[in-house]
Amino acid sequence: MAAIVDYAVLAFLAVTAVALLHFRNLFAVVMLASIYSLLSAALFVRLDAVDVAFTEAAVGAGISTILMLGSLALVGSKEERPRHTPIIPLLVVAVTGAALIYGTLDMPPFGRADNPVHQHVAPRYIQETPEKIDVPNVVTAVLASYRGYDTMGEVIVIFTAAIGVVLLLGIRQPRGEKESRSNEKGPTRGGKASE
Amino acid sequence: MIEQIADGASWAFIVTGAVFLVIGGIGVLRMPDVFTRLHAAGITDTLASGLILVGLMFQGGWTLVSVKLVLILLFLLFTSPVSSHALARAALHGGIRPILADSRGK
Amino acid sequence: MTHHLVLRVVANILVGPILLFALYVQFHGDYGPGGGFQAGVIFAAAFILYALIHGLEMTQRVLPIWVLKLCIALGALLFIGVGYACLLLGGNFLDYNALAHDPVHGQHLGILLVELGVGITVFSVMVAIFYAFAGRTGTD
Amino acid sequence: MFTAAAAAILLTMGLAIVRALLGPTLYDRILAVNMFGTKTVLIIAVLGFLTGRPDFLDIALVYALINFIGVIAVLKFFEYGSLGAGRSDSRDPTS
Repeated sequence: MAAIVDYAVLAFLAVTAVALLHFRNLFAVVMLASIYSLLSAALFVRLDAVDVAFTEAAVGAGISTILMLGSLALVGSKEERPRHTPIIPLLVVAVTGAALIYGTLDMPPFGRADNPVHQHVAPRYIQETPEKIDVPNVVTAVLASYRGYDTMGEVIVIFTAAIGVVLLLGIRQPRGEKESRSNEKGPTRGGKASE
Repeated sequence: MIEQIADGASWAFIVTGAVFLVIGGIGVLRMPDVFTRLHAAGITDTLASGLILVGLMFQGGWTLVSVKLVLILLFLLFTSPVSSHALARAALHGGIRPILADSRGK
Repeated sequence: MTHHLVLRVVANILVGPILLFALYVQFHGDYGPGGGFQAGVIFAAAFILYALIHGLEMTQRVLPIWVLKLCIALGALLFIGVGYACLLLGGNFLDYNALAHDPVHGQHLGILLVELGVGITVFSVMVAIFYAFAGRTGTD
Repeated sequence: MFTAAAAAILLTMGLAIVRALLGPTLYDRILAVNMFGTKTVLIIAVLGFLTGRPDFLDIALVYALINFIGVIAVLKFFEYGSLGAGRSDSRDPTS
């Protein structure tokens, strides 16, 4: 039965992805993207990647939907028709995709215990964690301790993202713009940015 | 003995919930306008979800799992009617009028 | 959205539990799924819910911008500071064994502090980006 | 039993996706996404029991909370055209 759940969720994912490409109304795209991340989180739960599913739940379905809506309010929700024909990009994507699928043919069967992935550092982490770190959740031990440098890099990346956004857009205090509000009543819909 | 009762109860709850889920899903597809579809979606959000979660609670027993299930149920009971309500209000505010009995017969 | 009475009441009820749940995720990350990143996002989600209902202005009274800017740097500094603390206590950079007399305790302390740093940064960054986007909309 | 529940949830998810794709108005899509969110909460809860490890309900709990916030954000976007509008610039709802 669990396999049927996998197939069903994967089929839904495919349908949603095609629909995402199809729609020109960006608002519908945001809604479908929200569905997409809900589905992929369900898939991560099936793959036992609980922490990843957790992140996807919190970030993909919640915050990123909100932030995308925030940017839609700035740029409007109509997608322009592309000026170029999509033939060449389609060709590139198709060739790359075919190559990737061809690559998976040589991969060892999914989930077998003697796969190369499970031979490298994973056994050491799993065996050492209970005695050296004594944290029940091995993922936390790997992220925060064994791979502390990587996590530090991630924090710096997030930090840089915030600096970039604050520098580019700036955080404004709504109270500080009383005078600008007096000549412009209320919020404008769709938010056409004045050049 | 007590296990059989719990199993039976959770079967009953889950199957009833599943039936309501499917009914609601069909309703969302078949109903004529947003407001009636909201009605159908509301069934799946509260009644069916509640029944299934209660059915799972019988399987969980007196453990942390059941506590979390109760929390999920509570949150769902709080949030989904509210978002249905807000959605209906926003739809009405956005200029969509419900299809009424006299407007259908032309 | 303050004129939505039902919405406002329920959102006011929910903000507290969401914050509490974020703290649970933060400090329970050693035992179950979750950790600093997820907790930061959930914590930010509570503030975003508040901002959606009560407006940006009220939210910035609760969580002023200068606090936010401080927090963005504070989280990253806490992480790197733990690394330097390890260095000063005689270990390698981010080698938590040096933090306490018992290596296992040191690891616990290190993971706790580092996750806290991640949580603070992620939380403040998410809210800052939301402030930047939402504050710009409608007045330009 | 869990199989039956999972099948019903998946079927309902499929119907909700169809509604999200068809949905003539944007409100239909929001409705479908909202419904889809609660169904995801359910399927994660049921999947935990189906695989015999019901310890991961935290994720379902997060979903129940986050989904609500997402829907509120969408509705606010529609009603005000911005996410940061507050008390002072609310439009008259009765007009």
